Formats: sequence, structure tokens, C-alpha cells
Amino acid sequence: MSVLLAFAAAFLFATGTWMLLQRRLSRILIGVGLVGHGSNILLLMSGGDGGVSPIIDTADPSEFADPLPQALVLTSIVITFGVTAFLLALGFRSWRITHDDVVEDDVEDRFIARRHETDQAIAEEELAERDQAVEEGRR
Amino acid sequence: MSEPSNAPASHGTLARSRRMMLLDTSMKVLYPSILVLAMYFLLAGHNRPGGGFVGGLVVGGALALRYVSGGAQAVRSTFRLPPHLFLGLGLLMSASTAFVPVVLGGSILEHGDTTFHLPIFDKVKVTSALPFDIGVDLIVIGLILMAFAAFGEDVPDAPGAADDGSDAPSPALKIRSKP
Amino acid sequence: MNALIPLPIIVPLLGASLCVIAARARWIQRIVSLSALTCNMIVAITLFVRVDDRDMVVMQAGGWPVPLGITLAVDRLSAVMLVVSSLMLLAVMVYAIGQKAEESRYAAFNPVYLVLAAGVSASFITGDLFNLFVAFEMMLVASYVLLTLGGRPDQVRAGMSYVVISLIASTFFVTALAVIYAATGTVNMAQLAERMPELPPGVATGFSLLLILVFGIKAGLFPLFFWLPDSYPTASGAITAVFAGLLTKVGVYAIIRTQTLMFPPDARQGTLLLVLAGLTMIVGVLGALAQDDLRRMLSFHIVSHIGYMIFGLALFTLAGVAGAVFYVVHHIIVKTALFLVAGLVERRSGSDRLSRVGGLVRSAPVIAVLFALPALSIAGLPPFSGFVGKFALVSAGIDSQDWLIVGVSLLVSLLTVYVMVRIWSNVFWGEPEDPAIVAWIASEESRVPRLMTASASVVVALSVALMVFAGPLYNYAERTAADLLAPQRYIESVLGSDAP
Amino acid sequence: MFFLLLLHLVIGIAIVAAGKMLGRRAFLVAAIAPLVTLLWAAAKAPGVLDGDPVTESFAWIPQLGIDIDMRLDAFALLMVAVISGIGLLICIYSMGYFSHDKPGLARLAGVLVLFAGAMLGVVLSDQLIALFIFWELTSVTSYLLIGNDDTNPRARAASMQAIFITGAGGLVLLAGLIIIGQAGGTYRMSELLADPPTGGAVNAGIVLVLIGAFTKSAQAPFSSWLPAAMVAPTPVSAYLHSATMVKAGVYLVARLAPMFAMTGSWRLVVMVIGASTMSIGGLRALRQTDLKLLLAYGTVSQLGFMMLLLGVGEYHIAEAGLVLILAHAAFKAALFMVVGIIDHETGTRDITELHGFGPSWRLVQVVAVVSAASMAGIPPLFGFVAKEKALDGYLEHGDFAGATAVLVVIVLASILTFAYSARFVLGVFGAFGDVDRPVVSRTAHAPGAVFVGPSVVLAVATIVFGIVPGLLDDLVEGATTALYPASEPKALHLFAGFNTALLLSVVIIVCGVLLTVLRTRVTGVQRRASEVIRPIPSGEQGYLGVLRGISAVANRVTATVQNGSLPIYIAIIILTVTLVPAAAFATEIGPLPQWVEEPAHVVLVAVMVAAALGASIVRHRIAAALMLGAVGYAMAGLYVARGAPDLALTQFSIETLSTVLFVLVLRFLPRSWRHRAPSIAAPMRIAVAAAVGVGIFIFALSAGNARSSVDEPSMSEVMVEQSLPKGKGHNVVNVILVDFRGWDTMGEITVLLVAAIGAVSLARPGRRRSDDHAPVFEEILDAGDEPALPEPLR
Repeated sequence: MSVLLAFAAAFLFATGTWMLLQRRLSRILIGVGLVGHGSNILLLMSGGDGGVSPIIDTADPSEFADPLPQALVLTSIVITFGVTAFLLALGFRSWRITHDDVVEDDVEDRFIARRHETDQAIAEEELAERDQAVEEGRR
Repeated sequence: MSEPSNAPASHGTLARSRRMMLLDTSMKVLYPSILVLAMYFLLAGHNRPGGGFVGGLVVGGALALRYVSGGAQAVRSTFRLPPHLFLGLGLLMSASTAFVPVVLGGSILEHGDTTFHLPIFDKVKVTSALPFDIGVDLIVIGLILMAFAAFGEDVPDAPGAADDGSDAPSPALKIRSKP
Repeated sequence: MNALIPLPIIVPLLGASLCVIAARARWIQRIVSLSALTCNMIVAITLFVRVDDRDMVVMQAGGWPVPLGITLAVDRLSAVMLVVSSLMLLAVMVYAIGQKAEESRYAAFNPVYLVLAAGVSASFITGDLFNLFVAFEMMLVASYVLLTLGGRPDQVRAGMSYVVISLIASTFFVTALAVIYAATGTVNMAQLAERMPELPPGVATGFSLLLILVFGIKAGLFPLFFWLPDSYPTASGAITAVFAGLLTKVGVYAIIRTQTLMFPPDARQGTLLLVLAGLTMIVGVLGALAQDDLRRMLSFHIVSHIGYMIFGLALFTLAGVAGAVFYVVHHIIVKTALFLVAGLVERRSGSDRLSRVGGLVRSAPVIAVLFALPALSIAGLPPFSGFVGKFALVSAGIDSQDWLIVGVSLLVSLLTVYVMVRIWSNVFWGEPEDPAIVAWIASEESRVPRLMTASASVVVALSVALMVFAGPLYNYAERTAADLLAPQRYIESVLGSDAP
Repeated sequence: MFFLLLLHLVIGIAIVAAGKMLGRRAFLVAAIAPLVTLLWAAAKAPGVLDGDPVTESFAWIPQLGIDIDMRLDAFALLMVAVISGIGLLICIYSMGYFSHDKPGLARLAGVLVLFAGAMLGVVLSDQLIALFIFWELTSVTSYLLIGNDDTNPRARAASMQAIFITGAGGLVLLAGLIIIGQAGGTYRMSELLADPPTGGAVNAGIVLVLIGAFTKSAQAPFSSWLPAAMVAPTPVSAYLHSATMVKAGVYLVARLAPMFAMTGSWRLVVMVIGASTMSIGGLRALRQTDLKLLLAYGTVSQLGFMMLLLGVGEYHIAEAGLVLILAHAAFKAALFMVVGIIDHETGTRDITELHGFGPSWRLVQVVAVVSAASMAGIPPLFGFVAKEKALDGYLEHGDFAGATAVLVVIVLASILTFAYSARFVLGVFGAFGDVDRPVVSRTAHAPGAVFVGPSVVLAVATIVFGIVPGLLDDLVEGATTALYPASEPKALHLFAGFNTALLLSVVIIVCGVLLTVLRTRVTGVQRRASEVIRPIPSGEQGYLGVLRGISAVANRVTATVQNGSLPIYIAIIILTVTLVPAAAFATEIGPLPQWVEEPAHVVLVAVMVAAALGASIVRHRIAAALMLGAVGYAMAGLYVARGAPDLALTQFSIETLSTVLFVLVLRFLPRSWRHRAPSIAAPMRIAVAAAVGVGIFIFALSAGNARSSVDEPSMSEVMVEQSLPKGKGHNVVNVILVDFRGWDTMGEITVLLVAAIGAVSLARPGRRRSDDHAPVFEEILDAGDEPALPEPLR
């Protein structure tokens, strides 16, 4: 555990975040990769200071680097690889549909936002009708 | 190994095709040795750096080389089995290794080992980790084969409006055109 | 008996491998999936009976004692989650076959669905935090595939958001694991439970917050839920149903499990959870009100009700946690039922836009009844299970004198009634004006396949059964809550009674 | 009692399920339920009236205190008589009202029975939560009944209004009941009556309960749903919205008043709300030209009256309330039936369009006159008995603060009641009819016997009980004692001597006649007055405002929160997940550890930082992917330097493969990024990124420092020890992967499998089978026969 490695992890997280906030899937993917590397450094650091390879009979076990985080990092790397492959396929599909890899805004959400802007609520029609009834009732 | 039938290089210039031939020849040497290396990683993994993942990934590296020299077709024809069988059999193998001890009344994935006495190697110790690791290996290979199948083909069809229509899942599914 | 513990995971995985091998033979795939899921259900029920009858069951994977291996443990909470999820998974599988959509078209559906089932079970069974991450990943990657199966443009768009945000959540889960292991030297939950009190309070609080938020992304807590209503409705009926019913609840389960088991009372984040719960409820239900699309409405609505579950947990009292557990069970079944029926509605009326459809009470009275029962329940109207859950939570809140959250939950309950009434009034009453819809409803094609209706009816019947058996179920929830609030038994069962 | 509820449930469902098969006969089947109930009640009556209530109990969720305890005491018996008696008549009346088989008739009949069952449940429950359950069921069934004519948008809107307001009240009520139940330690009313809880929470609880009761019984300002509900078919209005459901609130208040009238502000609230409802309802009734609306506002007014009688917790006054419940049920149901008959035969119920009924209508007109006279409080009718009793009660026993004011209001409102009753009668006789308008009244053929019969029965009852009120003594006295165990109720009399109450009655009648004679002038005054009060929002406008507000808030919040933009979602999520825990960690950050472990790290980190920066800056996709690869290789180097060769090997191979895959995909995409307006401005993005970086840094430091406070060894120490002896392997990492934590690996390979399948089926779906080595998952196996849904048009 050292300040340098903590900094490296933090830096990877920061650049990764920057990339995640982009609109392009390819940049987002790179962001995912960077953030993933950052978390792997943290995981590796969680075993304390490094040491020699944890292979029995090659060195004194007290000098071993903590093997468990290594196994965990390996698992995490492999999983990230699989998911990245899938995301690539998604990007590929997106390219085949739109010839681009922009992650568009959700249309339905945008629709609601616009409706809000133009102030036309769904219930408006029903309400107008009831309004009329009130006026009649008040007469 | 099959010749690169529809590799992009075959349509290239003479110099380029010679260069490819060079790569092709070197592949003939490299490829088997990489596979041996992969085998080593797989078998030695329990005691030295390596293991099923590394073994599988090294095979993946070899496949990448084949892709460079022969294109997607070369990757496809590398193995006799279709890639999904690698995945299926790999998982079946690992999962069975995990499951068999339960059937025998033990815990899931319980460790077991036996020692064979073979003529040449004298004592060979086989642990239950081996079939498990082989399953891992198969899945990694399957994944890489599948990945090349998915992305490896040269530009499929000219990009255009027809592209999406031609392989859109079906007209049956509603395309939810939103406002 | 312990040998049963891993079966809900390994059996679907074996099934998945067979389904991959038999990729071209749909009938083999179906037989394999249905038998694997049936087996799961039987195992889950057996475990449930056994665990409730005697004590929780523990198995160390590979037979390795605790610090070496991975703990698999089934206590009351896990058992009930397993039962409910296996029931839903089986019913939805049947529905998917009946639907003749994704399941029939893509070889990937069956194996991926089985992996999803395995991932869900694994999340409920594991007693190891890192293994929980792996289980989540199994479930999530399967959900990515199911969500985008077919590759329609809207699916791809929604899939991108969903996958990217899930990936971020996973990365932060790994980060959380890293810092937790760094501070405690273990990822076994029982050991973590022992070591958390030794940590400086700020660090323990930080871990608690980190886990709440990481799981909160999956559970759909405010302000982390935005991806959910954008992505869930793009899948087909069956898939949305299983997502809506199960996936978020796995997140809720993880929050309940980790917060009750691992953290000492002084590191618990009751107030923060209450605030999150309240905001989740309100924003979710308001979102539902703003929609015009049936499945989007219901999706926002999931978010709103996640708030109720967190509200119960946040009280950290027997009544509150029991209410939360009851609510989780109720919500899984009822929400799945609603989404399955929403699929029927869409098939029968040709659209799921409230503004376009109408009059189903006349053209499809059976669907109307099937919708009404779970809708009444989710709206919290008596005597359905939703009312029991709401009642349990509200009385727990009043008991704890948390007036604000009680008020919020009642207000949200009213808005929920309003949402359901709006759906009813627009979908089942009135008449469709759109000629295309009218023609569709009149056409032979709009007939809903029997298998779909049948499986939806079974889930609806289950949701009604929840009402009938609310007494025993609430009893069970109370026992579960007692277990959860006294985690010492869990710890001892996992680590052995000689543990300090 | 459960068998009765079950009977209603079964009959109701059966009728709905039978659908069109039954036609109008559905109401005959429906009549079975109230008939059986009446017979049952008659059988139990003697015992119950002797003060020996019938009880039944079903433990539903005992832990939550939700038991369905049923108890038939004399008050419940009185209510059962009203519910089932009127119910039976309504069923018969409906046979005439629905002269043609309409679609939805079976739904109506079935739900009507379900409603009757729910209403019975309300009055038979001895347990507050059980009562609440049935209470809500009446709301739901009422919703379905009001909206039964679902193609009519007004019906849909009215049903929504009813369930929204009563639903809101229901939830408030629920909170109140829970508070009271928790304070009292039980939800059983018979136990609470014996030992009513007190305290601050209870004071809040009773206000909540009252609000709930007020919404149900259409008290001001929650009364707007009731007139709107008049869009329902007249049998429904007559049954639910005058005789039974709207009395549920009054019923509950009557039940609780003996316990809580002296507690907190109960009595004050009841008096203020009851008095205003009674007067406002009367005033508005006087303005209506629609006979049904006139009756609806009249009902509102009468409900206010009942609140004033039953809610103040004084048994003499409550006794009058019980009589009023009976009298009101009789005359109001009859009046509604008359309106239904007129509406049905002439096609209108507007008093400006009605005139000139032929002689065959005499019977109907007699019923109208008798019932309206009873409503107006004219002797010797039942309504008069009730009103006398009420006035007498307030005069003789109104010794609490505000009683006199209430008495004045009652008298004034009763004058209004007289006036609108007269208006009704005049309307039915055609006094307001515009002679020039084309009317159908003249030609309308007279209603049949089945149609008129039920109202005649009610009119007869009005007369009989008016002349011989003593017939009801047992019932009313029993009911009063059931509510107030210590009470000594007085017998009912048509004529109780020349007392102040009688004098007041005379005053009411005289003033009422005056108002009626001067009706054109009164109308003018009212119109001017309504101009003045126009700015004050009515309950109706309040409801619409709430609805509109909800809609606006929902849209605004959703538009803000759910803006559909992935980068914004990510920014919010990532900031929350980082900064909130970081704030906690920052309190324990501790000293900085060593700066550098090993010199080699500096180089590797430098490469990493440079490559990461490069990846985030370059505008060329493939270059960026290669930069990411460089970060990965530097990671592999770091793994080597930290003693993790397996990791390094894996990282190295994976990085190579991912870079290849990246390039394979990215080659299809345009070379570099074109500019597109970002969702978040660059400075914000930098700020977010920096904040996340700082947060992670804090995570790392404080977690690392916390390790020293935990004594136990890391779980990996045992793993190193046991790797060879138990795992039979030298490579500890591999032993962990395939043995100790093989279960993780199991899950991990599953992830790979799914990702592989998913990638292939997503990248190229729909290709036909090409060769045996192609992954089968890209094919669509079976074209499927899911039909094409119609394309959305919007």
C-alpha cells in the first residue's frame, strides 16, 4: 500500500469517469476499461504490500504477496473481459442500425420533458371537461 | 492448416501476398508451439503460473494470429467443433465436476485426487481441479471463437438502410416508434 | 439436507450447458429448462420447509472450512426468496414459451434464462461478499443478453444505458470489496460481521454507505434508479416480467442481508435509508403518473415500491424488517403478475399506450379480471397482500414514531391508487378510437395464446393466495426479521459455535 | 356472519361471470343475497335486542392485530336492516329500471351484490382494521358502479373522483386507526369502548379518523364526489349514495363517539364540519334544476345532520340520529326511485323540462309527496319523528359548549330542507316546467308495478313508522344501548306534548312555506350571493386543482429527474456512490502511508497515467483503444512487480485480445469523433472526474489504515498454509481459483459463456444457417408466429 498506487487508482477512476460522461459508446467503453483498471489496483492493494509470487517451495511463505486479492482480481478481469466483449457487440449492433455509436437520449423521457415544457398534461382533456361541469353546477 | 482462402491479402499486391506467405509459413511453426504452450499452462497451472484461463487465452492469442493471416474463415475452420459446443461442453465439464461430489454425498466442488502409476512418468497426480480447469479452458476458447465470429468478418454488407432491414429480427416485433 | 443448498445454482447451470449444446433443438431446450426450473422449485420448497422447521442450513463449497472456501447458507430470508423466485422463474418460462417471441426465435434464450435463474439463486444463497459479486454478474450478464435479444433499435439504446450503468455498479462493487478486504482481511460475510465492530466507526459507516449505494443502483433507489424505467420496458413481456419481479429485489435482498448481518447497530444508516426510501417512493410514483405507456408506468412504479421495502428495513425494528420482508415477497409475485398481464394487454389490444387502447373490459373480460386482482393488491387496497404489507409497514412506522415517512408512504399509496385507476380507466374502460387498434382487436390475430393466459393466471392466483395465507406468511416474515436482527445465529452457523 | 359475506361474494362473482346469460334476471338472482340476510337478521333479532350480540371471529393475521371479528349488536342490526331492506327493494326496482338488456348489466348487478356484502362487513365488524378492509371494498365497488357505463367519459371521471377522495380519506383513516389501535393495545371496538385510550397521539389519531369518515360521508369540504357520482344509474345512486355507503362515515363516527367525544377536539370538529355540511348542502340543493342533483345535495345536508346527531357523543341526541338513519333511508331511497322512474320514462330529470304528467302518474306523485314531506319534517311522517327527537335532544341535553349554536344551525338548515323538499315536489308536479318546451312527460307511459312497487313500500313504511313509531322502540333503544352501554333511551313518540321542539318544528314549517312561496326572489338572492362567493374555491375545484397539481408536479419532476440522458445519469450515480461514503471515510483518513513501495512502480504508474490521459484526449477511436491497451500492459507490469505472475499473464493475454476485438469493431466506425453537443459541459465533466478521483483516493487511504484496528488474520493466510496439504498445488493463486474459491470461478465462466452467446446473437442476428462452424446463436431458428402488432401512429 502506497500513496503512489492509491494515486494511480484515483487517477484511473478520474480519467475513466471523464470518458464515461461522453456520448460515444466507444469512449464510454474505454472509460469502463479505465475505471475497471482502477478498481483492480485497489483490489490488488487490499492485500497489503506486494511480495514474491505465492508459489509454495519457491520462497518463504512470509514473503508472499497476498494471493487472495490476486485471485479476486483475476476473476474480476475475466468478468470484465466478457462483459466488454458483449458491449462491443452492442456497439457493433448500434453501428449497423445507426452507423454511429452515439448513445441517444431516451425518446420517451424526452417526450415527457417536452410535454412538460409545453404544459400539456395528459389529464388536461379530462380536466377541461370537468371544469365545464363545475361551471354549470355553479350556475 | 488450411490456406487463407478469402483473406483480404489474397487480393493484394504481390509484395503483400508474399509477406502474407511469410506470415503463413511462420504460422505453421508458431501455431503448434503456441498450442503446446497453452497445454503447458493448462496442466502446470496448479503448481506454476498458468491455469485454465491463461491456457485458454493463449489459444485465443493463437487464434488471433490465424485471424490475421487467414481471416475469419481460418478461425472458423481451426477446430472441428462449432464454437458453441466449446462453450456448452466446457460448462458441462466444469459444472459436472462441481456436481459429482454432491451426488456422491460430499460438498459441491469437493476436492479429490488420485495418483496414477504410468510407465514413463511414474507417478502422475490428478486432482479434481484438472477437469474443472479444462472446462474453464474450453469456455475461454469458445468465447474467443464466438467473438471472432461476431466481429471478425469483413465488413458484412455495405452499410445502408437495407442492412438493418435484412436482418432485423422480424417484422413481427413491434418497432416502438416513439414520438 | 445440506446437499440441496447448491442445487438451485448448479442444476440451472447444467441445464444451461445442455441448452447450449442442443442449441438447434428447441424441444430439448424446453424440456431441459422446464425440468431444471421445476427441480429448482422443488428444492427451494424443500429447503424452505426444512429451514423454517429447524434451523438454517450451511454448506461450505468444496468442503473447505470458512476462511478457505466460500460459504453457502440458506436462512429464512434466503429460503423464502428462493421459493418465490423459483416460482416466478418457472411461470415466466412457461409464459415465454407461450408467447412465441424471443424464446422461439433465438437459441440463446433458454441457456441465458437458466443462467439468470442460477445467478438469482446464487445471490440468495451465498454467504460470501465476493461470491455475491460473481452471482450478481451471472445474473446481470444474462439480463443484458435477454434485454437486447433481437437487437431492435430501442433495445440497443436501452441496452447501452443498462449495461453501462450496471458495469459502473459492478466496478464500484469491486471497489467496495477491495476496501473492505483491505480493512478487514476477509470477504466472508459472517467474518465481516465479527470484524466490522472493530473498525473505526467512520470506516464502518463508509462501508455501510458504500454497500447501500452499490446495491441501491441495482435495487433502483433514488437517485440511482434512472436507468430502470428506460430499459425494462423495451424487452418483451416475459422478460420484462422477470426483470421487474426479480432483479431489483435481488438488490433489495442484498441491502437487507448486508445491513442487518454485517453492520453493528451504530453503523446502520437508518436515517439515510429513510430519506432515500421516501424520495424513492415519491419520485417513482410521480414518474409513473407522467407516463402514457403501460409498461413504463409499471416500471416507474417498481421504483416507488422499492422505497416501501427500504422504509421497512430502515426502521431496523422487528415490525419494520418483518414488513419489509413481507413486502418484498408480495411485490415479487404481484409485480410479476402485473407485467405478465401487461403483456397480455399489449397482445390483445395491439398497443400498451393508454391513450390508444380502451374497452378491454368488454373485449377481454378475463384479462380485465387478471389485471384487476394484482392491481388492487399493488395499490394496497384491502384485503389483498399489498394492504397487509402496507399496513405492516405503516404500523411499524407509527410504532417508531417516524411520522414523516408514514405520511409519505400514505401519500404515495394514494398516488398509487390513482395510477392504477388511471390504467384501469384508460385501458379497460372507454373505447379505443384508433381504427388500427379497433381493427386489431377485432382480428383473429389478437387472440392471446392459451399458454400465456394460463401462466399469467397462475401467477395472479399466487398473488391472491398471498392474501389468503397472509397470516402464516407474515408470521414467517416476523421470524425472518427476528433472525435478521439477531445475526449471531447466522454467524455461529457459518463459523461454528466455537467462534467468539 | 361469514356465510353471509361469502354468500354475497359468491353470488356477486357468479352474476358477473354469467355475463349476458342472465340479462335482467341478474337482479332476481342478486335479490337472493339481501333476502337471505334479512331472514337471518330477523331470526337473530330477538336475541340481539335482548342485549346478547352474536359474534364470530376469524384470525387472519393475529401478529398484526388484524382479526376479522364480527359482532351483530343492535346498532349493527339496525344498519343490516337498512342495507338489506333497501338492497332488496333496489334489486326489484332495477328490474323495472333496466327494462332492456344492456351490455354491462350483469357487471352492475354482480358488483352491486359485492358492494352489499362489503357494506354488511363494515357494519358487522367489531374490529377497526376489519372495518377498514370492508370500508375500502365499498370504495372499490362504488368506483366500479359509478363507472359502469364506462364509455361515458363523465362516468369515468366521476368514478375517479369518488375513489380518489374516498381513497385519500381511507388512507388518513388507516393512519388514525393504527394510532388509536396502538395506543389502546387492541383494534377491537368492544374492548376500546371499555377502556378508551388517551394521549397526544390519540388526539391526532381521532382527527385523522374523523377526516376519513368525513370523506366517506361526503362532508364539506370533501363532498364534491357525491354529486358527481350521480352520473351512475339511479338504483346505484339510491342504494350507495343515499341509503348505505355514504352512511359508513356516520356509522364509524357513531361507533367511536362514545369513546372519543370527550377526547381532544373530536366534538368541536364534528360540530363545525357537520353544521357547515348541513347548511351548505341545503343551500346548494335549493339551486339545482336536476332532480337527482337536488337529492344528492339534500343527501349531503342530511349526512351533516346525522354527524351532528351521532357524533357529539350524547346518547339522547344519538338516539335521534339512529331514527334519522332509518327515516332517511326510507324517504331518500324512495325519492331517488321516483327520479329514476321519471328519468326512465321521460328521458329527462330537469325540472324546467317536466310538466303535465297524466293521471296514471298519480301513484308516483303520491310517493314523491309523502317522501318529500317526510324529508321536510311534516307530521305525521317518519321524518318528523326523527326531527322532533333531534330538536328535543339538543334542547334538553345539549349542555355542552356550542350546542346552542348547533341547534340554531339545525333549525335554519331544516328550513332549507323544507324548501328544497318543496322544490322537489313542485318540480315533479311540473311547476317549473317551461310550457313552450317540447316535453315527453305528457306522453310518457306510466311505469309498471315492479318499477313503482318498491317506492310505494318505502312510502308506506314512512307513513306507518311516522304514525306508530313505537314499532321501532326496541330496535332504536337496543342500538342506543349498544353504543352507550350506560344509557337509558326514551321511547319514540309522534306527539310528545306541546314542548319547545314542537314549537321549533312549527317555526321550521312556517319559514319553509315562506321560502317556497317567495322562491323566485330567493333564487335571485342566491344567484347574487353565489356571485359573491365565486372566488372561494369549491370542493370540486379543489379536487380538480389537486389533480392538476399532481399532474404538473409529476411532469415537472419526471422531466427534471428522468431526462433520458445517459451521461447525466452516470454523473449522478457515480458522484453519489463515491462522495457519500467518502464523506464518512474522510473522518478516519489517518496518516499517509509510504509514498512509494518500489521504484519500478513509479515508471509503471507514469506509463499508466500517460496512457490514460492519452486515451481520454485523442480523437481517434483506434488510437484511444490502443492507449487503453497500453494502460493494460502497464497493469500487467505492475502485477509482475507486485508478485502476481498469474495475473500478469492473464492481464497480458486479455489486454491483447481485447485490443484486437476493439480494433475489429472500431474499424467499422468513423475514424474519429465528430463533435456532438455533450450532455454535460466540459468543466462540469472535469469537476465530476476530479471529485471521483479524490473520493477514491480517500477510500484507499482510510481503508488501508483501518486494517491495523482489526486483529484477526486475513483469510488468505490459511490459504497459503493449506494450499499444498489440502489443495495439492504449489501455485496458491491457482489453488484458490480452482479449489478454495472454485465456486467463484464456476460463476465466472458462466459469465463468459453468456457474454459469448449474447455477443454473437446480438452482433449478427437473423443470419441463415451458413456452415457448420458458424455459431448457431446468430440464427433465428423458428420464425415464430407472434403476429405483428399494429404500428403506433403517434
